[in-house]
Parts: sequence; C-alpha cells; structure tokens
Amino acid sequence: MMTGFYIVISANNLVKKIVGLNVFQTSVFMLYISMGKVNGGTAPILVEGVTTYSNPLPHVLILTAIVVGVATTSVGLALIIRIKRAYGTVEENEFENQDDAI
Amino acid sequence: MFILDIISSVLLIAGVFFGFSGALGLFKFPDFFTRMHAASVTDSIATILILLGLILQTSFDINTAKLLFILAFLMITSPTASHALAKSARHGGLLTLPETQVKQQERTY
Amino acid sequence: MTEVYTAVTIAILVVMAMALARAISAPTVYDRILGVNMFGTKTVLFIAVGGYLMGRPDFLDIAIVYALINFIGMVAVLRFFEYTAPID
Amino acid sequence: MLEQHLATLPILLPLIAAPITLLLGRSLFLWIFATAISALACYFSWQLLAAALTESVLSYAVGGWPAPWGIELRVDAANAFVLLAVSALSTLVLIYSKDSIEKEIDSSKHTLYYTAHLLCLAGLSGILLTGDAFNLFVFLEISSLATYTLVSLGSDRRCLTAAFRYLVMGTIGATFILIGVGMLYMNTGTLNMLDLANRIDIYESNRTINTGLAFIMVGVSIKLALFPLHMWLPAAYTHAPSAVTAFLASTATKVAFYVMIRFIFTIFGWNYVFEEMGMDLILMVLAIVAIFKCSYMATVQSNVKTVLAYSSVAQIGYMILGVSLVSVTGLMSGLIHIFNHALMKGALFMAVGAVFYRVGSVDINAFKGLGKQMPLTMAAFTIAGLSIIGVPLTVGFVSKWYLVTAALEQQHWVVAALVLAGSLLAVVYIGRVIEAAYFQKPPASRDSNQVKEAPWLMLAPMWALVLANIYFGIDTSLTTEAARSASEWLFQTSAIAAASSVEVSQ
Amino acid sequence: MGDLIDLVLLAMLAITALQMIFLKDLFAVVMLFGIYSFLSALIFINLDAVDVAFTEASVGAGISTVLMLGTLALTGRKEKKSSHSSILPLLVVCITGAALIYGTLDMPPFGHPNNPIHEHVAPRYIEESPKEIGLPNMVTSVLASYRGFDTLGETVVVFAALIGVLALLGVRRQEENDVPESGFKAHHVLHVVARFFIPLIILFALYVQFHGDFGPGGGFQAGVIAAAAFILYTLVFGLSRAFAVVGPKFLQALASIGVLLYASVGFFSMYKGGQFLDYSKLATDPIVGQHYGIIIIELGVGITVFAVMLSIFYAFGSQAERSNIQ
Repeated sequence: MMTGFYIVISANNLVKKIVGLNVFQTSVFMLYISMGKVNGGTAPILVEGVTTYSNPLPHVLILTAIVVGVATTSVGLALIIRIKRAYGTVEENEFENQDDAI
Repeated sequence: MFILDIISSVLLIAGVFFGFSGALGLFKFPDFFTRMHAASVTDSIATILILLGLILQTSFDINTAKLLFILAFLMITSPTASHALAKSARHGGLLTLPETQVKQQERTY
Repeated sequence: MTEVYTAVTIAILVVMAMALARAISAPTVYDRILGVNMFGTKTVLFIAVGGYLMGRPDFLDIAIVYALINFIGMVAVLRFFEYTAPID
Repeated sequence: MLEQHLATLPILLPLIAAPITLLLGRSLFLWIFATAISALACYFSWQLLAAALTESVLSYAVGGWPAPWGIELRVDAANAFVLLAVSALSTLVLIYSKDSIEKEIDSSKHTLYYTAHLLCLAGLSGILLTGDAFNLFVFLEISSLATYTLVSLGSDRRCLTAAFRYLVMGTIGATFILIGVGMLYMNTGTLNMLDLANRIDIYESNRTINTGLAFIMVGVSIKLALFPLHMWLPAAYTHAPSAVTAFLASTATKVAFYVMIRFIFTIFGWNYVFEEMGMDLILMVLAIVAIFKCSYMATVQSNVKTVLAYSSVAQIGYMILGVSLVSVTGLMSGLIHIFNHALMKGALFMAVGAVFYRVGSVDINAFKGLGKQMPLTMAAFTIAGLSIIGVPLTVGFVSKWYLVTAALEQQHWVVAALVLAGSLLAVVYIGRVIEAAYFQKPPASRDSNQVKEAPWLMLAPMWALVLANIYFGIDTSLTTEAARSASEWLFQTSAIAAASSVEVSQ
Repeated sequence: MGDLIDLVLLAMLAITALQMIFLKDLFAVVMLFGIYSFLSALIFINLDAVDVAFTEASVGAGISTVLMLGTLALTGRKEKKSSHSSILPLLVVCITGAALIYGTLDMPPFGHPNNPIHEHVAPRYIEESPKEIGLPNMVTSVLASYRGFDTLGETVVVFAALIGVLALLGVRRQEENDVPESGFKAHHVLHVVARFFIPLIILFALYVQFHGDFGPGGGFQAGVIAAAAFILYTLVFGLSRAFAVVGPKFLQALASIGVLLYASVGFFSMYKGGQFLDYSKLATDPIVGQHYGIIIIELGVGITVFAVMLSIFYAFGSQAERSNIQ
C-alpha cells in the first residue's frame, strides 16, 4: 500500500503519479475486502447447503470505490494530455520552471 | 465416474507440464522469436488440456458451455495475439539469432 | 480429485510467477509483452481450476472476462506501438 | 407529498438536472434552467432549516430500509444551516456566471460548465445531508470530480497544473478518509454515523479506532486546506474562472469544515477527540499558524485572486480556531463564520471577476484607478473587504466578536490577542487593493472608455451579497440563533451518545 | 491452502509494486500496473469477493490500462531523472505506514466469524435479503436496494467523469474525418477475429447484465464489457468507422438517459407513496417490486457506464489520432 503512496508523492512524471494513485487505492480496497472474509465462508451468493458466507457489505462498498477510482483516473489522464499540449512536458519540475508564479 | 476422474487428472497434469515447459522456454531460448514460439505453442496446448480436463468434471450444464466458450476464445485470441505481436516485433526491427549473428559478422568484416 | 486440483493450482501459480519474473526483467519490450500475455492466459486457467478447488465452479464468468481483457489489452499495446517507436 | 421527501430534494434536484442540462444544449435556456433548479434547491433548504429548527432532527431512510441497513439522510440545525448557505451562494453565482463565463470560458463548453456546477452542488448537498459515512465518501467524490472539471475550465494554461495538483491531493485526501472509515467499520460493523457513534464509545482506547480518527482528520484537512496541507488551494483558486472561484471559495471548503465538525462531534464525540486525543491543541496551533502565515502570504502577492485565496486559507484558520476552543460559543463562532465567510468571499471574488470582465487582468496594477471607473464594483469590494477585516456593522465583526468572546470565556488571552493581530494583517492586504483602486491614477495604457461598470447581471448578485453582509451584520438574530441551536445540539448529541454508551457498556 | 495462495499472490503483488518505483520506462510501468490489477483481482476472488474481482479485472486491468496507454502514446514513454530529493516523501510515507501498522495492532483477527463487522449489520443482509428481495446474489441486493443511494451516487460519479473528460478533451468533430486512418490495415487476421468475437462479447455483456441477480455481475461489469467490445472494434478498425456505428453525441445522450432512468425509478416509487428508491412499492408484491426495481436500475447503470467508458475512450482516441496526423 505504501508503495503506491510513495510513488504518488515522489514521482516526477505525472503519468506515474496517476499509476501510483491507482496502486494506492487498490491496496485500500484490499484492506476492505480482507475484513469481509470469514474463515470457512464462501462467496455471498446463495447456494443450497451452505450457511457461512463472507460479508457482502465491504464488497458493495469496494465495487463503488473501484468505479469512483476509474472515474478519477480518467479525468486525471485527460488533464495530463492537456498539460502535455500546453507545456510540452509532463515532468513536474520542468513546468514549474516555466511558470514560477504558481 | 472414476475413469473420468483419472482421465481429467492426467489431462490437467499434462497441461500443467506443458505450461511449465513453456515458461521455462521463456527464459532459456536465445532470441525473441524462439522464446515466443515456446510460449505461444505451449500456451495453446496447456489451455486445451487443462480446460478439457475441467470439462470432463462438469455435468454438462452451463459450466460446460462457459468452459467451451473460454476454450474457443483462448484458442482463437491467443494465437492471434502472438501473430500480431510477432508481426509487430518484426516491423519494429527485431531479428532472430542467426540474423543477428550474420549482421555481426558483416560488421566485423 | 482435490489433491490434483491443489497440485495443479500450485503449479499454475509457479508458472505465473515465472511469467511475472519475465515481465519484470525482460531483455526487450516484446519479451515483456510476451510475459504479460502469458501471465494473463495462465491467470484464466488459474481461475478456472481454482473455482473447482473452492467448489464454486459458477465463477467461470470471471475467467471469461480475464480472457477478454487480456486480448483487448494485447491489441491496445500493439496499437500503441504504432504511435511510438518500440525499440529502446 | 413534498414535505415528506423534503430531505432528499436539495440533493436530487441538481442531481437530476445535471444530465438534463447535458441533453438540452442551448445556452440562454440552460442558464435559466440551471438557475431555477438551484433557486428551487435553495428554497427547499430554507424549508428544511425551518423544519429542523422546530423539530430538531429529520431522518429520511432512502429506499425504505431502516437506518443501519439502509442509507439515512439526517437533517439537523447545523447541516440545514450550512446547506442554506451553499445553495443560496450557488444560486447567486449561477446568476452571476452568465456574463462572467461568456468572457472566460469557450462558448462550446458552457453546457459542461452548467452541468459540472449542478453536479458539484448536488455533491456538496449530499455530503451535508447524508448520515452514512461511506455515502459521504461517494458524494465527496462527485463534488470533487465536478470541482476538478470546473477549475480546469480556466483560460490560463496554469489552471491545468492547478487542477492536476488539486486532483492528486484531493484523491489522496479521499483515500485517507476511505482508510479511516474502513478502520471504523472494521471495529464496529456499521457505517451509519449515529450507530457508529454509539458503538465507538464501547471501545474506549482502541488503537485501530484512534488511527482511523487520525486518517480521517488528515484526509478532511486536505479537503479543507488546513494549513500545512493547503498547497493546492491558492493555485486552484487563482487560475479557475472567476465564477468558479466565487462558488468554490464560498462553499467547498466550508462543506469540508462541516464534515470535520460532523466527525468530531457526531461520530467520535468531542470529549473523546479533544480530551483523550489532545486534538484541540494540535488544531489550535495549526489554526494560528495558518492565520499568520497565510495572511502574510496574502500581503506579498500581486495577483488579487491569489491574495484572496491565501486569505481564504487564513479564514479557515479562524473557523478551526473556533472549534478548537471546545465550547458552545467557539463552535458557534465557527458555524457563523462558515455562513459569513461565504457571504464576504463570494462578494469579493465576484467583484474581482467583474474587474477581470472589464479590464482583463486581476493583477493589483490593473486595479489602479478603478474606484472612479467601476464605482459600484469597487464599493462592493470595499464593503466586503471591510467585512473580512472585521469592522463593526459587517458580518465579519459578528464572527470575530464571538470568536474573541469564546477565547476569553476559556481564559485564552493570548489567542484572543492573536485573533485581533490577525485582523491587522487583513487590513494590510485588503488595504493595498483599496488603495490602488481609489488613490492611484489608472495606468495610461488602459483605454478608459472601454472600462465601465460591470453588467447588471454581475452587479446584482454581488450587491445582494454585500447587502446581506451588512444586513446580517446589523441584525444578527437569524444567524446567531441558528448557529447557537446547531452548536448546542452538536454538543448535546455528543453528550447523549456518551451517556447512552455508558448504559450499553454496563 | 487458501492462505498459502493468498500469501504467494500477495508476495507477487508486492514485488510488482516495488518494481514500479524503480522502472523508468513508463510503458513497462503501465504493463506492470495491468499485472498488478490482475493479481489484486485474483486476491479478491480468493477472499470470496467475486463481484469485486469481476469489476477490478474489467475496470482496473482493462479500461484503466488502455487509457494509460493512450495517454502514454501522447506524452512519451520515458520518465526523466528527477532532480529533487526523495527524502521528504519517504519520510511522509514512513509515518503513514507506521500509523497504519499501529492501527492494525487492535484489528480484529482475520477471518474470525465473530468479528464485530460480521455481527452487527451484515447478518441481516445475509439472512434476510434472500427473503426480502428474493435474489440469491447478496452483493446485488445490497448494492441495488439497501444501499441503492450509494449506487446512484456512483453512477453520477461516472457521469461526472464524462463531463470532466469532455470539458478537457472534447471529441473531434465529424468533418475533420477526411484523413484516412483505419487501425491495423494490414492485420487481416485481427480483422477476422475481431469481427467474429465482437458480437459474442456483446452477448456475454448482456448475459452479465441480466444474470447479475444470480451470479457475479451486474450493471457496471456489463457496461464495461460492452464498452470493451466497442473499444476492440475501434482499436482494430479505426475511430472513424467506430463513429459511424455509435456516434459520440448519441453516447452522451445515452449517458444522461442512464442516470435519468435510475433516478426515475426513485421518483416513481416516491409517486407510489414510498421513500425514494423504495422498490417494494413498484408492484403489489414487494418482492416482485424489488425485482423490477433492481432490473431497471441495473439497466440504467449499465447504460451509463457503457456510454461513459466508450465516450472517454473516444475522447482519448481522437486526441491520439490528431497528434498522429500532425
């Protein structure tokens, strides 16, 4: 999980930042899913003869969160394309040199 | 049922063997095209064997259909992908080992 | 039968690990793609066998999705090379 | 029938209107439609506030499922009060934006502007009203995505990098909130806020819950632009289109502030957060540093929008300071300041937008001599500026008054003195602009015929806000009453939750 | 056994993620991200979250990777050497990591059936939802009915993403289409295969859409898979031919309609005297009503997700083609 976070903060390249953001989020999803697991349980789809199911609620939450994540990713990538066209670079320190007024 | 079990076990294990040898080939072969050959051929055979082995375990319901669908899908897409990849690699200027050697010899002359 | 499934699952896992290793440390870009592709197909098989191992074979849908996504990813990668020079 | 569903309407109206605006596509009609929807939402939130003040709590179970299983909307005095401010500001900004975006946004993107604005409004209302911790995350993301879009619509290319930075920071913040909520959920098994509050108290000093609290606090602080995490805000506010800045500055951070209050008071309980975790001290120090550092930053900027953006960060410091005093008066001053700051910052940014509309620049040099050329706009700017400083008879004075009173109640003499000192810095940065506008000659290069008063559609909402500034500065009964009942209610529920948990644990 | 597989997968995951930090070739990073996504989906399956795995595989590994590749095609593949120091980020990460580890100290034991999470709210979903809603897939029941408001919000998030991408990139106008550009012209094999498979994929998407009540799947997954079919078409045959099949304006309308369809179910139940999104009021028998409601809102979700994903891809694709022409 921390790897993704590290990539987000430290990466100079914007695309890599977005990748890192995704990695970070995916690991949070894993945190959620792991707490929904019940030992000896099975996927929460009703089958005859099975009484122990894993908790469906985290699954629902993460389903939502994944879709939210991809929405953010697509907007971020679209921003990167525009930045590339406006500045000619996607390296963070390069465009800071161009516009020091930020 | 017992015989079916044995047959499918044999198929599964054979499939895994091929898959493993393919992965080994990925490391051992000298140039890209031979590596690719190793990977794609064994990939196909491993897929066929393993999925057949699983099909034998089903009781011919929707799962059989799904497995068959996966089989058909992989059988067609995997070689297609390999073909396209090889073509692209060729266009990209990658050479086979003999060709590379020839080129090196030319350069040394 | 469970033992066979277990053995096969583990073996596929090993193959996956090898493909992953290839994808991580590849000599050329194409090798990397090859590794990724192989990883994808092996994952499909892994899910199929794993579904039987866990006794819930009705999850083959996911395997289909994997196969599909793998193929589309492959085509997208190749299409990508039309825009950028693939050789380092 | 409408009364029954009152709680959903402020969220649902803009939510439904957004796709419809995308389908419509004609600009003038769109503007009327979007404004009407926003005005309706404002009307309903007024009704909600009235209902909340009489009945204290309204609960609405979405989908007909009772609370811990389904999602619940909870309306109380506090969130209805903030909601009213948000939707009123949104309406005024929409009226204002007709002319403003004409100048600053490419005409092919007007539809998208209105859609994104409505989505943002829907998201903010959702954050305010929801009673479910995860639902809050979803609405947070709706409003954030719409905000990134709005910021990136600016005409300067720097708006892109600003939006990108905002996106990265915002997503990290949201993910932190997600981690925190996950940790709470893990230990309690519920996501409903009230239910969470009841069940958290059972575990007195659980390390996972403490960490969850920390993650949520950091995440919210990013969204809130609390001092060390404010870096995205000045850039985003400076380069966004003026109408967008006016809307965001007066609503987005306020809503984040409300979220923080909600987590502190409703979920964790103030005695837990402040007494056991010592959060009040951290917040107080950060708030004071924020006030001084950012007020100072504001005095050295040359871009007036940046000046106001830094001033916003400083004002957030005042709000946090109010909360960190841990008293009804302190919390009340924070809540009043949400409302008041929305009024004054909205007016200020609108005035700056009007200047941009006529002059084409918001550099401080461009303001020279505008006192004569755009008298109404600059008068509005001046009054709102005085309000920021905290001159009596304006709303700024009211919130500062309560803040100082709260500080004195707690014997925090130093804090009270620092608040007053912070106001002096505000005098400097607002004074610079006013001085340029009234006491300096316009630059010779500017064609004085072109620069005339802003169009009335821009002036009207601006002056509405300015008059509200004065009105609520003189007649403080409405705001103080709402804020007082809201803050008393928040303290009470905290106490009730604590008491009920004692019963449960026995 | 399950734990062993989990551990191996987790180890592979960690290696992949670590490798991503050090690689400078962004193309490789994106490829590894695809693998990372696949691996995490595998872990999700192992933890019984089949629906989540479904979504992660199609969204994370599919759509995200394709979009990232599209971005890379425009921005270049190499990451330059960074000049600023990496000590501060490392410090922040260490603090956060330490906080997380500290937080895990009091975490309830993994997989224990008596954890609070399994005792408070969830049992009702597991025990009652088959009776109250009548669907075997509890995830779908919870998603669509108990927490239907979340799902509405999520659909709107997707819609907001569309607004964002359109505002940033726009879609190329039709009249610029004069430059002939049609994907892999030379790849006949790909053409044939794609033509053969695309109908099958759409069929599969429909199956996922309507089978989501009983097995893994539902509106999101179906929407993404259908979008994937068209993305494949676009990749193989080129953008202009794809525009002829499904135009971008039509897609935008479709995205709006999906959201409206979802919301209209909610309003209809209000009209029938229930709360917002109370499907029980849709028919005389509450269970039948729930069923109707879930089918319709899943359809709305599917339509929106399909339209948005494809529109976003179009927007990226037309950018790529424009830069290619120049």
